[in-house]
Amino acid sequence: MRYVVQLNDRRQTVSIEPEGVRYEDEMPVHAELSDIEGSPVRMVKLGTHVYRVVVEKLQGRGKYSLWVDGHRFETEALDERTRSIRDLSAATAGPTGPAPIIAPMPGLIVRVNVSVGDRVEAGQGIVVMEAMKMENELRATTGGTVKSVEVASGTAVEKGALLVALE
Amino acid sequence: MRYVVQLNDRRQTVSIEPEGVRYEDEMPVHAELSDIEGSPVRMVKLGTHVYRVVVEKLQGRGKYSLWVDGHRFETEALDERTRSIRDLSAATAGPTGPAPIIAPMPGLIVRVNVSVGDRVEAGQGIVVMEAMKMENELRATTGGTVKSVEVASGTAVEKGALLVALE
Amino acid sequence: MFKKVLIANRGEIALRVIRACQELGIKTVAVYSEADVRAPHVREADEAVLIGPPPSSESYLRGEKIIEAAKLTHAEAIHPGYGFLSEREWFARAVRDAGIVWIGPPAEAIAAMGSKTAARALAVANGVPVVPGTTEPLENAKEAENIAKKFGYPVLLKAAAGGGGKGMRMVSAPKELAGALEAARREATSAFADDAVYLEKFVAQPRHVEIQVLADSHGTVLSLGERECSVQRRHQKMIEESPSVAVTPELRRKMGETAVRVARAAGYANAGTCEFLLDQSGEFYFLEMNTRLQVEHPVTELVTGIDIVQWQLRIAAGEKLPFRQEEIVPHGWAIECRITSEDASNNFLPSTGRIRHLHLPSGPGVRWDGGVESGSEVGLYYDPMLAKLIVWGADREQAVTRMRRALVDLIIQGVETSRDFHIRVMDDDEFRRGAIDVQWLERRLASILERPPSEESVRVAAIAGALLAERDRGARAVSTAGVGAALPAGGGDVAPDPWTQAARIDGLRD
Amino acid sequence: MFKKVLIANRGEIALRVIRACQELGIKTVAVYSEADVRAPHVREADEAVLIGPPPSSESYLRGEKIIEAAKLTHAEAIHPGYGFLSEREWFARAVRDAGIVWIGPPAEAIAAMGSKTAARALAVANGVPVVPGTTEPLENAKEAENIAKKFGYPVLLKAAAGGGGKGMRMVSAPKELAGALEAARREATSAFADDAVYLEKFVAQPRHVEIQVLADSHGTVLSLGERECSVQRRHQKMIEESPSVAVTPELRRKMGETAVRVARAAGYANAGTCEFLLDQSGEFYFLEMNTRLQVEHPVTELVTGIDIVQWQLRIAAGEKLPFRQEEIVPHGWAIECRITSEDASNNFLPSTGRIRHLHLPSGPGVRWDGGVESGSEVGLYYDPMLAKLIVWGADREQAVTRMRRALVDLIIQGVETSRDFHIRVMDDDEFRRGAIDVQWLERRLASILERPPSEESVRVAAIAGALLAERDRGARAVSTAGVGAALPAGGGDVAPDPWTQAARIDGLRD
Repeated sequence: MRYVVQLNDRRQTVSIEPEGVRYEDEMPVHAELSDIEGSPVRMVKLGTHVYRVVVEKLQGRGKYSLWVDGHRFETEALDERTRSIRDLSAATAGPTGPAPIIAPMPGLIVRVNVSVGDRVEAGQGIVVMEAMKMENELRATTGGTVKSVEVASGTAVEKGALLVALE
Repeated sequence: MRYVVQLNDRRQTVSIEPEGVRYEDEMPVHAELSDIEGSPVRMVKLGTHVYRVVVEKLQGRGKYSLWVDGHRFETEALDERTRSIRDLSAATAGPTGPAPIIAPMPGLIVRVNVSVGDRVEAGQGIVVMEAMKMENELRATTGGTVKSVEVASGTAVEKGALLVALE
Repeated sequence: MFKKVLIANRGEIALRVIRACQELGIKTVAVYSEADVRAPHVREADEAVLIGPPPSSESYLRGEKIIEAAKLTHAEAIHPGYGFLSEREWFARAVRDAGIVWIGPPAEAIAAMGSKTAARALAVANGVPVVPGTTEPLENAKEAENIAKKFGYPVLLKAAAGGGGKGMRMVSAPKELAGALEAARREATSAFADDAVYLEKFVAQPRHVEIQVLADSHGTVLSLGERECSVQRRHQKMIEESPSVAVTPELRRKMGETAVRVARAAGYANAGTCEFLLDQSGEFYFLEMNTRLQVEHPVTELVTGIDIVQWQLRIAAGEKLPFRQEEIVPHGWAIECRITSEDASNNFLPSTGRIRHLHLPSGPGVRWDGGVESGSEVGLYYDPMLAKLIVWGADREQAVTRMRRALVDLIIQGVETSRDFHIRVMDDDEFRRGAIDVQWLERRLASILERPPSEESVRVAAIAGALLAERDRGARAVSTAGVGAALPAGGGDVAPDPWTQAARIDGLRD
Repeated sequence: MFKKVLIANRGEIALRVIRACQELGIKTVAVYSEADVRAPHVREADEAVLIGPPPSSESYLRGEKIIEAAKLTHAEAIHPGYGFLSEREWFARAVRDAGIVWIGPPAEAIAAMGSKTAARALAVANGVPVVPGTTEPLENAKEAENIAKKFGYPVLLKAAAGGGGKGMRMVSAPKELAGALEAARREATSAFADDAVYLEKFVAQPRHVEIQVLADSHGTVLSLGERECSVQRRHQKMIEESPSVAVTPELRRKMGETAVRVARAAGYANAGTCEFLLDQSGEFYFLEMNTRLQVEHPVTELVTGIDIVQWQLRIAAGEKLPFRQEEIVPHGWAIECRITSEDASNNFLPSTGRIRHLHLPSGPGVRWDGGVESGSEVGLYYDPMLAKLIVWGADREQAVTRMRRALVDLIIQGVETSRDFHIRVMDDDEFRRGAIDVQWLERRLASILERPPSEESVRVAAIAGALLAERDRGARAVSTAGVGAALPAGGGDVAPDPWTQAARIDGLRD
């Protein structure tokens, strides 16, 4: 089976073949994957080489958070066919528009720096919220125009709440 | 509910009453028992006093291994009525005879020190077995007469195997 | 020595104090909020008293409830830890008035040093160099602007009662001053119930170097040497070490003597810390004295061999310090990383949740002072510091490589943590050279966070992802026979194919 | 320094060496048997090679397979750990002949010291005091009886290649001699593939005190001070410490010089240990030299600050020891408890199974050198030592109370362990006074094991049992409202009844 593996912003191919596991166009290598009961640690053995990989299964087929040598990889491993179908549907779905500002944790809104209709840049501070006794500035990840402001200073919000929508 | 709790070779009574938990004839005390997810540690709180108890559930109703301050208690907590029934049936069952010598671990028999018909004393070394590269002497826990010898030098045995029966 | 001590704190520092008491044969009383019913510090104590709802203003900051709990349990002394009520003069006084021993400096010394403005004035009066700044809290933005103009920008706003960067703001231009003052006041009020803020000249690229002081009630005041705490983000210390690469034995002696002079002037007893800025030319300026145990006290313990918390208890019980100043020399090197529930890759936003898995690092030279365990709930009510990972090495290089090894060993799942960030810092060339100052992390943060993984790590992650996906498809029995020399040649024993074996074991377990 | 090192061992010592390599930037190669496919030492290495079936005679003792694995992976050096092949002259020689560096003494020094009889002869020739005994292996029982008659009973039979009490027998009377010789031979053959046994006079109530030696290949030989290893059962060390209560600075100097003299006479390099008996009058007798790393090396590391394993690697790579003898003085006190899968309450029978839960002790002064983790399978193929728990304290009392605290913190479920036994030893008055000798534990064992729990512990266990049974009956909602002052008076906030709350949380989880 040939997999296309999305790792953060990179994409690599891995083929699991009778002769071993082939990464990109390398030679196939003998591979083992083994678990420790009750632990998120997996041992990946490639030839004689051993790697300690910490695994967290995420929602969704082939999705994992993986840690290798202290680096975190948000990973989606799909077989080639499924990957192609996904890519096609993503391409035809068109752009999804600028990302809204979402509460990353429960907390209290201290200040909203924008009003409806304001033009914002990626990286600009939009909302200040307090959690764990510290003020945290939430920034826009994409540019856009403020479509709606859902909270005001003093609003208590849950994790995941929509704070400011952009368009 | 009133419990008779067998702890190693002791027996204590504990009543769980609306006013609290009563140990023997003490005054009732406010009690809490709480868990940590995924851990065998339980917190027992009696009044303001806090105790860390490590719990292992054993086969059988009310049976636990408990560790308090590094002491292990083989515990059987039964309500008074069940305890009485058990005690009665144990009393009428009569003596069960001397305990046989059982392999406490898998290993290799090095030597058997007795033959059928020999008289043995409690504490006497009966069988020597090798495990983890060490010779371990298995002793009789009660006196008796050797009824059968099931193994010989060189026999490989599993954990729990009958080695020597006494009568 | 005391028979029973109440610990007016939670988390790792409550456990740290409980362990010190256990080792001295002292019974302990924990206090806890409703959010901490199952917290480790409650379970590890001998007694525990519920003091209120989760918000600290209704529990850990309720001094009168804590004193009641001490009376109820007949505790003879109270250890405040750090944060919460540890530097509140009124609480130290109330404890004393209740006939309970305060494990900390006298209320008078807290009063003298607890406010930064008062501490500065006392330092100046005793010939200790300070950074130019106001000695009185600011009245309003107008006054602040006048003073800032005199010192020249940038200037720093600081909460008088502050600590840990809360209520602190750097201001580069006059137009930012009013807003920053307001924000600092708000944070100061929320964190310390005290909105006094003062202003000082901003020293360029200084190191934050502090001196640990230990004083008994018989007139002995000792310096336990310095800690370098320059690795800070938004004025929050992230990584501390002892000794400092920038401190020579001669400078250590001078700074130590200065700190001892400050402590003596304040009538100090017990453990305390004098914070200094050390500039690039080796000049140092007294900032403030923290009249309590510091978060980062373990690095000093590891290089001096002196258990500061046990000595806090002994000093409060009236014992004399048996050490001579000249005996106290740093031995080896210690580094501490604060493991917080913050997502470094996402602007260090706090993360909450249940810790599903915790694997502690171990082995030579590794110390874990933790406040959580598998199953712990990390909420929003309290500080996001989960634990401190501290290592000792014979020299700084050994300590750094050991810290990296221990960080890789550490696994925390269920909340985002600062672990990966700390690994990247240990890999950073400038950090490894010790070329740090208090602005270093802010300057370097982006390049640290963006440091790409090695191609080998990418390859392993890709293959691991594919193998996991393959297994999750149920293709458990696929055998990928070895190609190349995966097994040693020679020797007639053919082992079962390891992949098959692993798959079989998995099958049995599911 | 080496780029890659192969570790010819398993368990905690393999992990210990891997960690040292990681901290020095050296890549590691593990070898493993089929029983260790998922063992931590395999996973933590950079490479791993399967060398055979579970029995050590078919895997960890197969020197030629290990050398092949080193060649396959291009490892430049082999660290043998302790046990297994660590003191096999032929293996050290075969490694060298294969062009691979041996991280240990030269094969010639192993030959000179590896056999106890040869070591004794060399010691005698160099004026080092020894216990009267044979210098050649015993031919037969008859010869043994003649020699024993000359020395007087009791006498001791010892495997020439031995260590750790394997192949050792104390004999009190002539009639036991033949059987004991046979048993010692059998154990020696099984453990070391060498049936040579010798005989010596038995010294009454001596302490086992050993000197750690470190020698480089440039002529520097240093003593790192003593370890007291008197707490033994059946000649197996259970608890070790450094320094020893019985060793004065003057005696330390004398024993250290003696050990250095022995090492020099043997042309020694790398880490080694000279074992001595120290009698009640302060006389010491050289027993043997262990030409390898010892299990108990961490206690020396903690009091000297010298990382012995890192120095083994550095010495093998040709580095010079930078220390001067007079600088090496013990700082504080360190104790080690060997945590084994043995059931102390049942004659220390080995216990096997899967470790279902492992909670590591942590906090100040605690070091865990482990070889297992939650999920590990403990089998019968190898030594029952699971891990070593080591603590450091400023003095012996602090170390003992800290060890007790750490032992109580430690939880291992799934196999029986020696943990509870160690707690009882820490509670023992004689141990606390340091009134120990090599027979101490055998004399004291029964009273240690039979020490009853406190009435408070019995009460808590009884109540815990009843509460657990009540909960298991499904009576989850029973509220046992507080009687007496379970909650602090004062304060208007009424918390939910904690029992109800705990029960509710339980209910949600099930």
